[in-house]
Amino acid sequence: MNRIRGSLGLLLGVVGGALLLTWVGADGYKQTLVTTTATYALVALGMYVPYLMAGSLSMAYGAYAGIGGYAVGLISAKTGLPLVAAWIVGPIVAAVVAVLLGLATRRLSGFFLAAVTLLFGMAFTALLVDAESLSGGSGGLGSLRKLNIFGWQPSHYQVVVGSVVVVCVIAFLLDRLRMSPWGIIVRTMRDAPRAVEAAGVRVPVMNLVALAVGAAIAAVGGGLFTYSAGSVTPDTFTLNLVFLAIFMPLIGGSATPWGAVLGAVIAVQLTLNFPAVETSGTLILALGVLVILLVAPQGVIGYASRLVRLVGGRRG
Amino acid sequence: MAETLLLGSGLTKRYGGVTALQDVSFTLEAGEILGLVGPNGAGKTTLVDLISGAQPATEGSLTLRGQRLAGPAAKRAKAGLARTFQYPQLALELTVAENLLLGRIAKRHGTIWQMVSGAFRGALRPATAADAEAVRQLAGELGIDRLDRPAGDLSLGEQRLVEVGRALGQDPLVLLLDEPFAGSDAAGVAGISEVVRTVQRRGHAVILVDHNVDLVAGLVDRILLLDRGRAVFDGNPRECLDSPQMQQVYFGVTATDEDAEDVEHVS
Amino acid sequence: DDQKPTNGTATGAPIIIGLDEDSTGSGASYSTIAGKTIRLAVQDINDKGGVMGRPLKLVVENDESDPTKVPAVLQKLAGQGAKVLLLQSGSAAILQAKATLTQLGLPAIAPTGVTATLVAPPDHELIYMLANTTTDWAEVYCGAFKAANITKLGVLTDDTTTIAALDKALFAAMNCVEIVATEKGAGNASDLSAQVARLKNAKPDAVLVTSVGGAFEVLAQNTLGAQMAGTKRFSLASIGNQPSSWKLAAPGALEGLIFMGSINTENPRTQELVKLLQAKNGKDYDITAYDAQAWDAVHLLKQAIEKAGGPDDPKKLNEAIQSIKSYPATFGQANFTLSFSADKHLGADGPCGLSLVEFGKDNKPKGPWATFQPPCKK
Amino acid sequence: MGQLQLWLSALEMGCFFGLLALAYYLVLVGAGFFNFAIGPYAMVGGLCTSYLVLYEDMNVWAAAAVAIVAAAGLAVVTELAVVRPVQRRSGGGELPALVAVAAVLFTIQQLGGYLFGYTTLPGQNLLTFDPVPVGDIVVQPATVLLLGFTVVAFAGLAAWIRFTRTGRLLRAVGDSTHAAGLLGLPVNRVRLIAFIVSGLLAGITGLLFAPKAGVSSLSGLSWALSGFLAMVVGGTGSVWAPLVGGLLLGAVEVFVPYYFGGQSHVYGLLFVALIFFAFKPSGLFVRRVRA
Amino acid sequence: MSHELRLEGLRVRYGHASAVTGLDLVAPGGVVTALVGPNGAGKSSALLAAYGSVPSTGRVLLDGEDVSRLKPAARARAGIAVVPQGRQLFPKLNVADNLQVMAELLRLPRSAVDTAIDRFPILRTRLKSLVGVLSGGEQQMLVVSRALMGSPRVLLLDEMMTGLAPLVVQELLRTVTGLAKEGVAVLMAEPALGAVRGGISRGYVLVRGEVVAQTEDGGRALDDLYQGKMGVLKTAAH
Ligand SMILES: Nc1ncnc2c1ncn2[C@@H]1O[C@H](COP(=O)(O)OP(=O)(O)OP(=O)(O)O)[C@@H](O)[C@H]1O
Ligand SMILES: Nc1ncnc2c1ncn2[C@@H]1O[C@H](COP(=O)(O)OP(=O)(O)OP(=O)(O)O)[C@@H](O)[C@H]1O
Ligand SMILES: CC(C)C[C@H](N)C(=O)O
Ligand SMILES: [Mg+2]
Ligand SMILES: [Mg+2]
Repeated sequence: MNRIRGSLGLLLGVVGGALLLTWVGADGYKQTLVTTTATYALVALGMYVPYLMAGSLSMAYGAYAGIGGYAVGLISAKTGLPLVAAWIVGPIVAAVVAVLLGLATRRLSGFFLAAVTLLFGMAFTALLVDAESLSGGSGGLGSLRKLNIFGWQPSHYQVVVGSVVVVCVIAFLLDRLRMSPWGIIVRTMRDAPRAVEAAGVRVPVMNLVALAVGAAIAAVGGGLFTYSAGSVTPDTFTLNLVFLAIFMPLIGGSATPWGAVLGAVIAVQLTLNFPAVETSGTLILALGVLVILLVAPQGVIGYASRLVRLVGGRRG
Repeated sequence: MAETLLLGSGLTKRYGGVTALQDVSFTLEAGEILGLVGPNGAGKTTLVDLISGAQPATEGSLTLRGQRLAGPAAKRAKAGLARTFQYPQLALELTVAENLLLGRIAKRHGTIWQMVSGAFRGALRPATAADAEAVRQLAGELGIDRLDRPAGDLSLGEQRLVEVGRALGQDPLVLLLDEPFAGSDAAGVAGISEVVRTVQRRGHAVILVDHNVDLVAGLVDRILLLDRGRAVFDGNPRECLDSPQMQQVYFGVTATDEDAEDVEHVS
Repeated sequence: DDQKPTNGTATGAPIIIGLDEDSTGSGASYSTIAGKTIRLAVQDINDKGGVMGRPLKLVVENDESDPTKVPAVLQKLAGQGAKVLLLQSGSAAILQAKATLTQLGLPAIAPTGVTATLVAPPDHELIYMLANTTTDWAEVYCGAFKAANITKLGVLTDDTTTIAALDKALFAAMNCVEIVATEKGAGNASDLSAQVARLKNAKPDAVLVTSVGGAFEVLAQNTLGAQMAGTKRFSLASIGNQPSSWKLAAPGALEGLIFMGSINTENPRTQELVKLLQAKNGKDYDITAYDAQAWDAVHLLKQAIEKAGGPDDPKKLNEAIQSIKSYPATFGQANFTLSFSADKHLGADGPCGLSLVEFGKDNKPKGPWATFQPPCKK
Repeated sequence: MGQLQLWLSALEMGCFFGLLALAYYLVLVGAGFFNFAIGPYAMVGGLCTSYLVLYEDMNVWAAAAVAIVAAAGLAVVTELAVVRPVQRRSGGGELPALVAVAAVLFTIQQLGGYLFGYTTLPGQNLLTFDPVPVGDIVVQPATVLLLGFTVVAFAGLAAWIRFTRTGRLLRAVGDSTHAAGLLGLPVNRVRLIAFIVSGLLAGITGLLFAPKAGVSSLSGLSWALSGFLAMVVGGTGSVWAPLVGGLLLGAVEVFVPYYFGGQSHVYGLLFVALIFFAFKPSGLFVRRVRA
Repeated sequence: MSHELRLEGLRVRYGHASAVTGLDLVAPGGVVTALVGPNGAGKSSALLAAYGSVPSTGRVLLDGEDVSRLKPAARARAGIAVVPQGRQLFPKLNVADNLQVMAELLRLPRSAVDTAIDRFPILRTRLKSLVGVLSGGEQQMLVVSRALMGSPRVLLLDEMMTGLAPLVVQELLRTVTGLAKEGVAVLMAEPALGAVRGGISRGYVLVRGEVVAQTEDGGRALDDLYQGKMGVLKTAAH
């Protein structure tokens, strides 16, 4: 249909991003909403690969985002490297940690995996507090240097634009990855692991790769948040974020990574920008999730595309 | 003489107290089609599982082209084995085309390096025309249409056909088919038979499990008859059909026949 | 929100104060105590003519103690015109707020904060706390331990990040005792018998519980009371500030426990506040340091705004806060004051804001501990 | 005191975890579904009782009855208004329903806070009698009650699941909802029963455990996670699996900190879990079938 | 007495896709009626609709009485029994419990389970085994004995012989024809007649959800008809 696979998603994503950026303008609050959305989206996109494609639910994604965040903090505070290096080092370290944890849990699947990775996430927070000489302890790391990319110092607004671009690029690439041979293998692992194994792909190893790819993406998000918020603490990325990341793809629509992005937009609107959030952003989000799942079980994107099909009058 | 492709010796599988397979040995030569026949519960699927690596053997060993065949299923698949399952194992949410493609693309992702680089390659260049063409051809051979529908929308017989296609897509040295004809219509039977012959023409081999003995006998070069976990006959299909073992354990023409007659009157 | 303060007798354009309050998250159980009194203080000021004739107006947002929401919440408050902020949330959230304050350039007070990290670098230029911090506490505890002949201390602590920070500062300054055991339990633990058994094995002269309070604190005291009945017990301030948690204690479990109180009923300003609070919240209302600190935070802002000649220049406002000296506090002893400067972001002037209070049989604070009280320098 | 006290604590925690895990198990067996809202049901059982007793001056038994009914009611609502329609609308996929239940978890917690306040309330004792001396320690009435209830609940529900018609139906429906529906087994009714019983069980468990360390609206999530861990450790192969899993988890939670101290309640738990699952990747009790 | 199953204007749709489009069919007692058709023709859909476990429109008449409104459980109790395609068993229940569940649905006494087990001697030896560990054929035997519990008036057999060894097939075929002779209405769906051809008296050819041919002249005639139709379709398609 479309010559470049996934270009429809990209087109809509870019249009959406551009509209968002116009809406934001110079308003600091709205800019922060965008960076928070981008962070959430990246963590959800990271989880998308193992969780919605491969069907393994790892709850350690708070830790991976944390690694990305601490990479920014540490490179700023302890090294002379340009800060952008954090977005290379962080994702790599996160991927390595994901592989190590994945090796330790390689025989686990489903909720068994969820349980152990949950404990890992908690232990990681404790470790950040304990490893004071490295992590700054409970106070975390702050006073970050400014980004300097070959002499160009992006303004705050440019960082906001950049984060939208990064999200769109990653969502676009993941969308293509989903449809690619690699994606087919990973998605088959979810329902028919025996078939994948019988076809010649080691399911546990492929799972590790999926977890690592996801961890790297989540780390990009962690780094982004840390940079725009200006600091990172052991409690910055916790179970809360993991639950959000579990919600988001289903709100948006789990059939495509863009659903995770749309889900992040909706989650941020509901928890932060809803007129009644003083009562409880969590409550509003939870109710929002329930309503969406009841009304649009395929998420907002699924609902929209059904509407489009209905209006288009095409019948299956 | 044709080369010996697969060699199994002393294969045994026990589950707690149940012995599903007891000291079974066999050879499979290049270009050969071996029929695996036997009553229900004889251990046919178990043997397929042991060969393909879906289950570890309790005892016994396998060699493929003289190399020891062991380890997880994926490793054996890389060595050239492909199989279908008695009950189809498809990703029901993926399309028929994607399910078919799996067999073809899996071998490109066999090593860790390929899995990692595959992720990057996949993001940059998700589809190739060659893959699409191969799938279309495979589907054409088997008479599978509706390639864009989720596999879950297919009837069971159609699903089984897709599974055979997926296994063939692996271009295996040894293709293991576990009851591929069960529930197939005439077109499906023809398609699957053609698959079997294709593999043979490539000089590769097939192990075919099925209860449709007429079909099996017409296709295979040799039959291995299993009964209660043991190999009780191994030889030419015609001879097998006429053998007393076959008559006894499989068609039950002896004393048991009378019993069966009785059953009819009672019920 | 029926609690929303009205303009009272003040007229003119309202001066907007942003309140970041955790009203539904993990910090809600204590945040909301202070939050209520902040509203009361604002109302009181407005009723008395406001600040420079203008009413104070609170804008409130809820961060649910989730650090990832903090930047947006603070930006939102700023966007609603807040000129200065009150941070009344979990300390993880307040820690995360520091960098955003720097970005916004707005000064802020964390009324009930006690962790020194909150006002330590980085990004500490715009944030202030009122109460004595852990360094002062260390001094007071040391005096107490000396007076009670305690040389070996066992510590029971929760595993929250807040307390980790607090412990660090507290124990670094407390070299008057030997700490023979430090046991940690999960912040949401339901059982601490293992930790207490280890403490008992270490045979300390006394046990100090450091926790954010709530269920953990009471569980610790219950377990200690049952398993180490003879050992003297000390605690931080939280247990005194959370009257609702006293009911959680087993009968008599708190008896003899000594905590770092900040409320001294001889302080005339405290008496005033008690009257107001009881008028508002009912006769049985137990005043806590949280109430007093919330009250003072609003009044400090009032002073600062007046000193700065208006709320609109954040730099001036920050300098005005730093110029406040000897503000008579509503907590602590009668002569206890708060002062600030460029490098003093902790208001408390000396340990007079503190007093060691002992619990009685009825699981309620009985009064000052007879054995030792912090010396009150004039 | 000494070891005896620790064993008692381990037993008490173990029973609590085990009961929560049993509530999970019931829904898992009867509906093939992980109901994370178990923790919040238990929280409502405890918190609602305390609230009614403390602020509405209700008799403790009446309050307990109301709370337990409320917990069971929430379970019914979860099934009827959330899980069932979401599963139906999403074509039986398990993920949407799971996510929906996670949303239910947060909703109940937040509503709990709204209705009953955000502070921790003391648990209420259903019975007051003198603590029972055992060796050199005393066992509190609340503990006695919890242990007794554990025995009764497990024995009763084990017999129910194993031997009764409904129990067999429960196992069948959870095993293959598809086959059950196809044959015409009363799938909806059976699932509802599973939810109700697990709601009742969770509610009672919450209120019996609350005296130990109080209960707050946020207890729901941590209890949900504890019960989940116990369930996963035990595995799904037997009705007793949740109890064994719970007791094991209780022992780990008490003895790991006792022997290793420090942060071992976090690191130790992870470490023990990694070792345990390396050997038992599907928990202690498994029913293995061919794919 | 002789029973009868009659389907009138039966339609089954999955979403927008039609699987059965207006099926009219009679399965009288006394003989075995076959429903043949290629894979995906809609045989399973038709049988499941007759049992009530997929939504359908049209009428299902059991001995002249309209049962279309009844739920599957009620139809089962009214005497409609089904061998569904594809192992619709409870893998983590043992053999005895799998049968017991059905016995309870049909409100049969415990002895019914015993009778059902004795139909296949293998099953008795595996009474306490989890069904999920049985071989494919052993599972199919269980599905069949479950369907034959009680005294059904109508048997809906969807590829009943799948995975069964010839010996078992012949024996089962005798059983089924025997039941038919006693008046049970038997409707047997198969994609290819093969081994069961001999037991069939009459039948319908179903293609794409529609009956394209029918015969009363026995299995062989039906097979010829079926193959003829498929041949026609094939040439038409090319
Ligand atoms: N995990 C297991 N536990 C116990 N028994 C088992 C297990 N797996 C297989 N069996 C038994 O081993 C025997 C052989 O099974 P297998 O599936 O190999 O038979 P088969 O020849 O394929 O039969 P069919 O023709 O019915 O498919 C059967 O009796 C089966 O019940
Ligand atoms: N759950 C479903 N969702 C969508 N389409 C379905 C579904 N089940 C069956 N179909 C479609 O309905 C048609 C009829 O399917 P059905 O299973 O009734 O065929 P069948 O004649 O029994 O085939 P087989 O011989 O392969 O069992 C097929 O085209 C199939 O693809
Ligand atoms: C019963 C077993 C023979 C079925 C096996 N899981 C398969 O699909 O091949
Ligand atoms: Mg088999
Ligand atoms: Mg069918």
